[in-house]
Amino acid sequence: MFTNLTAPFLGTPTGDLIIAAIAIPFIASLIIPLFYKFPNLREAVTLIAATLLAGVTWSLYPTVAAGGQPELLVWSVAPGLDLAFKIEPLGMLFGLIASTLWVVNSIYSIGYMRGNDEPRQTQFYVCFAVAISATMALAFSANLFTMFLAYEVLTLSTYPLVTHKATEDAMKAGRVYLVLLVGTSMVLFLPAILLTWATAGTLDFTPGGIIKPDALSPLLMGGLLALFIFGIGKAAVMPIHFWLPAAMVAPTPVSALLHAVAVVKAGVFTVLKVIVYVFGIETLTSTTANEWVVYLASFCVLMASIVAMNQDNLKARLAYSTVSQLSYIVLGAALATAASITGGALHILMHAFAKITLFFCAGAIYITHRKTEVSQLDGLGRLMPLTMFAFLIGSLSIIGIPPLGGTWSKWYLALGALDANYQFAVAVFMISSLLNIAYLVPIVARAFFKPLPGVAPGEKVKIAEAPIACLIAISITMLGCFVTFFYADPILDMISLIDFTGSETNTTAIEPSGSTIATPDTTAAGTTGETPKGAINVR
Amino acid sequence: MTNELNPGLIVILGALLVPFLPGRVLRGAFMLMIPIAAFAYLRTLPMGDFGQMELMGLQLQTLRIDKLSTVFGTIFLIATLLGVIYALHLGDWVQHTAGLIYAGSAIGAVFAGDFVTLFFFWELTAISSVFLIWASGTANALSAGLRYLVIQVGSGVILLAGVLMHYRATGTLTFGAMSTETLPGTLILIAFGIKCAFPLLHNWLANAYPAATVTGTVILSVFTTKLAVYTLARGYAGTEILIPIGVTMALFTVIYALLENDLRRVLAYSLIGQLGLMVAGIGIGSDLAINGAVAHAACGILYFALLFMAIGAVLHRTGTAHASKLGGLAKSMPLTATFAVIGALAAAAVPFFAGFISKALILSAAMKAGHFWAWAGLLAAGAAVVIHTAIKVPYFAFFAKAQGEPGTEAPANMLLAMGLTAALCIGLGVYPEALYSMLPREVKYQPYTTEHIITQLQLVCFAALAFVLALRFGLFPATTRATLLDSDWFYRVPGRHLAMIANRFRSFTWEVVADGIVKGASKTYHALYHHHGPDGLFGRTWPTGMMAFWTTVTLGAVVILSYL
Amino acid sequence: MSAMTFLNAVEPHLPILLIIVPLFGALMATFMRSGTVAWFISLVVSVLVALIAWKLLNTILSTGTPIIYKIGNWEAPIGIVYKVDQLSGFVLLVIAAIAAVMMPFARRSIAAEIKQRAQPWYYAMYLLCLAGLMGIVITGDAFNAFVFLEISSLATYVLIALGRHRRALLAAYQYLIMGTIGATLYVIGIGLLYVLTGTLNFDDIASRLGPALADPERRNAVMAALGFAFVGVSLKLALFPMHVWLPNAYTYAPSVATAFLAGTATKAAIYLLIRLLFTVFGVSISIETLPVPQVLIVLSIAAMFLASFSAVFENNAKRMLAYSSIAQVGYIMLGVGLACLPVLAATTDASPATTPNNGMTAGLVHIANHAIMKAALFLALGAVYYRIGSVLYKDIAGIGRTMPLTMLAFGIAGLGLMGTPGTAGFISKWYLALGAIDTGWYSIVFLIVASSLISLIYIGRITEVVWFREPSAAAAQAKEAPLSMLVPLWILALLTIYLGLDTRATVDVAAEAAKVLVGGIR
Amino acid sequence: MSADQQGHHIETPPDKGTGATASGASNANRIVYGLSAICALLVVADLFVHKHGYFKIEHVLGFYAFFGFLACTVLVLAAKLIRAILMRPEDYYDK
Repeated sequence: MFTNLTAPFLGTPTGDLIIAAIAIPFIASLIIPLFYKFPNLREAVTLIAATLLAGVTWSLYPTVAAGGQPELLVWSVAPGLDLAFKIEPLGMLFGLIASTLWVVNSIYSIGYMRGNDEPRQTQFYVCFAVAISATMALAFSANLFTMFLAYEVLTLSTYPLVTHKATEDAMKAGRVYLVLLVGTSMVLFLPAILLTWATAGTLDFTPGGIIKPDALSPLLMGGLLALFIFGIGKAAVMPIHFWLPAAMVAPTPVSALLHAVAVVKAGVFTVLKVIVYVFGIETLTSTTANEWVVYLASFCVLMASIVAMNQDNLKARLAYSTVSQLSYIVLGAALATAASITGGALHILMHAFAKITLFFCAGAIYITHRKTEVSQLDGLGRLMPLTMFAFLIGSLSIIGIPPLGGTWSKWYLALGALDANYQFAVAVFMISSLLNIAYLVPIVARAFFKPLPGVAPGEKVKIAEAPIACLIAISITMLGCFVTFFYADPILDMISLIDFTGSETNTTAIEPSGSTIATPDTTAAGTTGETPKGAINVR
Repeated sequence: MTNELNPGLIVILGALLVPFLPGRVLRGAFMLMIPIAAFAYLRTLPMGDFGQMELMGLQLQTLRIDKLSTVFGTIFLIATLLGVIYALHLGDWVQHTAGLIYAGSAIGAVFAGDFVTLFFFWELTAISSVFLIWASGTANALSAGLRYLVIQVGSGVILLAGVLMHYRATGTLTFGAMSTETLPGTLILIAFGIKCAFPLLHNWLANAYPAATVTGTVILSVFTTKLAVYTLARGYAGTEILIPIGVTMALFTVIYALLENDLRRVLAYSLIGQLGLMVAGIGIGSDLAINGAVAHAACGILYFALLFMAIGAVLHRTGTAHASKLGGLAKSMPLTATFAVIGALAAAAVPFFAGFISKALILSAAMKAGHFWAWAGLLAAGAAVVIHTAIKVPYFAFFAKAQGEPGTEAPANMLLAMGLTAALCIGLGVYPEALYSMLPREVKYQPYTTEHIITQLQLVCFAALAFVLALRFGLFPATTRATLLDSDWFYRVPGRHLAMIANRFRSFTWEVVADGIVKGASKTYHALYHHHGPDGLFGRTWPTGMMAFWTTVTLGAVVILSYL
Repeated sequence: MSAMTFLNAVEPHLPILLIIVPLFGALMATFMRSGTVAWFISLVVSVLVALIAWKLLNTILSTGTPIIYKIGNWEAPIGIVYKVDQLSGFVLLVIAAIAAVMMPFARRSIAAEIKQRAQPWYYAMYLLCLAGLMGIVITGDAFNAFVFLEISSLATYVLIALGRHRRALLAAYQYLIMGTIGATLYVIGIGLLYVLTGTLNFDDIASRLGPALADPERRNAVMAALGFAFVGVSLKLALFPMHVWLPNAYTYAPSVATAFLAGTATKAAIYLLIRLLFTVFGVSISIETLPVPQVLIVLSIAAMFLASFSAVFENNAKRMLAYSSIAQVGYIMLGVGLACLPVLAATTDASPATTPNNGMTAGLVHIANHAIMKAALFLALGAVYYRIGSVLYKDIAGIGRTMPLTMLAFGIAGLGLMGTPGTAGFISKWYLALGAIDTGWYSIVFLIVASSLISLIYIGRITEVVWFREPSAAAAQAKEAPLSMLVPLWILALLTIYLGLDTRATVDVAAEAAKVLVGGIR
Repeated sequence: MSADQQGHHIETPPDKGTGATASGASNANRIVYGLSAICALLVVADLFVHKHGYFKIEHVLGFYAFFGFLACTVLVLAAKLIRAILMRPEDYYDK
């Protein structure tokens, strides 16, 4: 009966590492409940798992940086539905970010959850580990099916985290979260995958894309792209963004790692992968199916910032800021040039460090002083100088001020906009920077320079900072904002290994070091075999 | 590597240590050492391009030493030292650190050889300087600082956009002469223009400087605008459009400087006017003109710093800098008054004071290049400076009839800073070669000719006469506490209304849409519940007969359909 | 006689044993006094039946040819023939496996829900029903199928009537009426066929219908026959709008009976319909002459939505799942309907004749997947009922805290029902949607996913109730279900995941069956 | 706030301001006369200076003196006029 029962399990060293990356957090999630009576042991499990995971992902990095793309076909579920993993540069980057920040976030979580005396901490750590496992699987997925699977598991495993407080509000938010994320993925993303399968006959992420420019009518091509863009609800493109502010009822570590890094980045990462490896940037630019996404994403970038300005609740403001920043990446993907996608990928990294810092700060403020609204933060900088300083640094990175990482992503995104001949998108990035100032910087100004209520201006106040675990985490991510400015070159090198055209032999400009990437002239419809005109130097 | 470090970074790194130093004395000594060390280091650097490095695939040239950068770097370092001395009495490490980072980044920007490094320091000046404004702690300072920051960073992002386009078009990042023919060139000019307070882009200066702290304003007055002058001199020398821009700056600010009541604001407008002179000089573009612009920037730094210091001391002691509340302080603050007068004389370009030796270069250049109207305009503005800055500021602060409390003499460190600055103002006036030898272009110029001295004295004295007579006959506009409309009106009144209306419209549509969705959803819910709920058609238990009936209906339908 | 030779001797008779063993078991159970002994008989019989079904399917898959078993060695037109091909083998195994897996669960549940006296009676009826279902699937004779249909239905009426709730009787009565109507319609249909063709053997009818249809005078009779048989069987499988007997029947039957019926009874009827449409009437008649596909598709989609909405508003968990079953039957029938439509130009490179029909594959796969998931869900509720005696939302609120393992299994099966990737439900949905794409009906793709969104809502609602509400008084007192209940439950729950990740057991077999059934269409 | 509004009314009386250096009106007059004398001297000095000016107008006797005076007067008067247009209450933007 089961003639093909021998599993096509290609056990290679890197393959084992891939499995380990997904299995470590998952196994941790099984071990954590055993120690529910011993919080120290329980947290130790989380920390050990996080460290191990980071070690595993980092040990994969040299291979990918050297141009290798470890692959692993775990299982063939059905024809076209392979459970397979393949680490290409984008996935490696995302995996590194998520796994590394999990370590930091775990430290922070310990401080936060204990400092706040939260109930159901075991459940919290279990779900968190599962979510990370799903994130890793998503990062390393080799095809749309595996990605979709991981995407759904990620949604479901974070639902209990969103509803952690179990209040009526939390339940309501959880409903919005679940219905919007699962709903869009089922109603739009899944049909998109189906259509892709029906059109291309494969779901594998393939350099240069799998959908040929003439495979679909222009209308269908745009429609398919729309299914993906809106179906990937985690990317929070308006109007599918409501879940993100709603999800802010979750404890802050969840907001910090999941709703500023893992979950939302999984969304935009998926968008990037779809654009690069499913459509292929040539297909998109030659059919101009991406045009409307450029406008939509631009609108989201600005609109979400404006909405953010009107939020008094700190976490809500940060959430809308995230919506805006995610649209940067979507915009980078939609511009569909090598540089813009590089910028988008870099922004996944840069925004991760900056936003997680901001959320850490918001959480620190909450557990130490029970302040949740921006208008309550007067003079708080005197009580929490380190926290508010970190908040400033995170804000500046988001604005894109050197020497902070956010500069580079903006640089490459804007370069990409120029390459794609969308000058207005450059303006969008620039105006958005100013809007970022308008909603982030006043928080710092208020905290440092407004008088503390009930305290005379000159009077000495006792510093009341967050628990030390929180401070450590905050400091690490804050420093990360700097480090990613000065030492992001390896990341760039790795991203530049992406083969955008899918015809390696064609693009002779690719050097082993990946210092240049050539894409055929966007208007030349990319006839293969022809030396690309107007080769674009990304670097 | 060690000799490829940008001197600006030395200052910045030093600044970062400041908060961690205990005790005011140690901290003060360390802060004094910072600009001195940087200056000593700068002296050891040979001319040339250094600090090549590759960052994120971009070829950077982080250190460029040539005459133009050296003269600005030197004067910036001197001003840093003076600023540090002036602020020594402060216990607030935030201001010290911010001020030093600000100075360091301006110095770094001057020595930047490429656009990315320039952009790096350009933004850093914006971010660090805003703390000097916020440190006042008033509501006004917070909002003015925020507006300042937005505009400054706005300049940065426009610069970034221009640089990106430039990079894409030419493939190079080297910061050299630019053209305004192209979009990137224009964008970069606008970016520089914002920091240089071009007309209509200038109001951030007049708003923010008077809102800053006493010491902050002094530091602020030095760097941002002069950095912009430097970049213009490097990138846009000889760009004709700068001439009318410069003349406009010089002239329109006269009105505001005459009318303003807040003396720091008077000085701010006056500063813009003097910038106009430099901008026009750069626009003229001849060797003489460029030298003039650079020299005037150097002198302007000194005498405006001195004037801001003096008024700052007054503010420090009396709590106000409004002309209508001051007066008669010459008795209680004689030294400050003296220094203020020296600054005023330098500003008025009286012979043997700093302003004289630099302004002459620009006017001569305008004359030689045959720009008659520009020359006349600058000359008129120069005459007006005598009134609104050289006479009005010291007069209302120190010599007019006292309107408020008498102060006490400024703290020693302030006096020391003022004294040193005053000495430099006179020194340069007396011995211009010290400055001339540093100027970027090779031109011989002798300011001290009889003709020049006489004509300049005529101009100054008759301007003074005009002031005296105007005052005498009640024609001089009264100094009143008031708000003068300026270009910020556009975004502070109609702009804000527009934003509010847009926001109201947004929230209105939002509500309508959200309302629609909620209502629609609730309607759907109720309709569905009506039909599918436990008591609904599809949810309740049907009588057996009805079941049979529907079975029959289906059978009938299928059979009938079969025959169709 | 060694075991080996015994097996060899028995092997040719496996098809008839499939019927005889449960019938004999039922007879034995009837005479038992003790429920436990009757249960044990049922357990042995069920496992035996499942093993036989497994053996049969394996044989077919390895040989590739159907097994034909002639009862008493009489040839087809006269005697009754049992025929096991890929399709029937598949459905047999699904039904038998479900029946076997839930037996360990039954003992405690039945002991708690049914009076001591009636317990052997329950097991007898249970085995009788199993025999009937097996018979429906295995027989190759139209009238024999009717007989088995009636056997299983009668047993079912009793099973339902044994429910503890007083409304169980009414529900059984209604089902009795409706079931009889359905059986009557079916018998009228095959009666007409017999008149037209002179035979009751499926294959023979199929081969003789062609000439009958060509004759204009007899053409109408063929259509009427199809219409009657179609509606009759549709009623049994609860196709919308003939589903209304089902919610009450499922709600008030004993828990194990509900799980058993939900997993198997409708599936056997679905099998019979597929058999009629594709084997008996054949593709040319059912599809090209009659509007069967259109009717099926419209009614299926109506079921998917209208029943799902009712499930959303239900406050009785069993009833909610009953409505969900109607919707899920809609899925299966939609797949069958799509299989009837012509497939557009091949979208993949493989030649159409060798690619199985996706719609039919989806329908068949979902027969298995839905049986497993729904059985798991009902079993979980059975465990809850065993502990707290109610499955109303207000009573099971917060029960996740006291019965976490039970409710976790419930949650997993629920995810399967939603079609979450990684679960069996996703595989069904995937092939169903592919089937829709194949026919060019893109709009159906969206209807499919939209309806699974509704299932997200009703599953989400009950999840919220059991996990996040404050426990009700009863739920707070509850204890985790006993191991005998947890094991079958978790076997099914894990199967839900396993079959979502390894589809060789379902999709490959279903695709084979689909190829045999629909191969001629393309 | 009230202090500010009071400040709003404090104006420097322009007519009395001339001699406001505590020395009274005579002192002011002395300044006027002294300044006038210096000015006159400077114009006379103009006669003895050889001019190299590039523009013809520069060679007019006392051009710089005249120009300085005129420019200042015009600008002061212009300012006085424009004052009426630009002047707003101090709390104008805070409303």
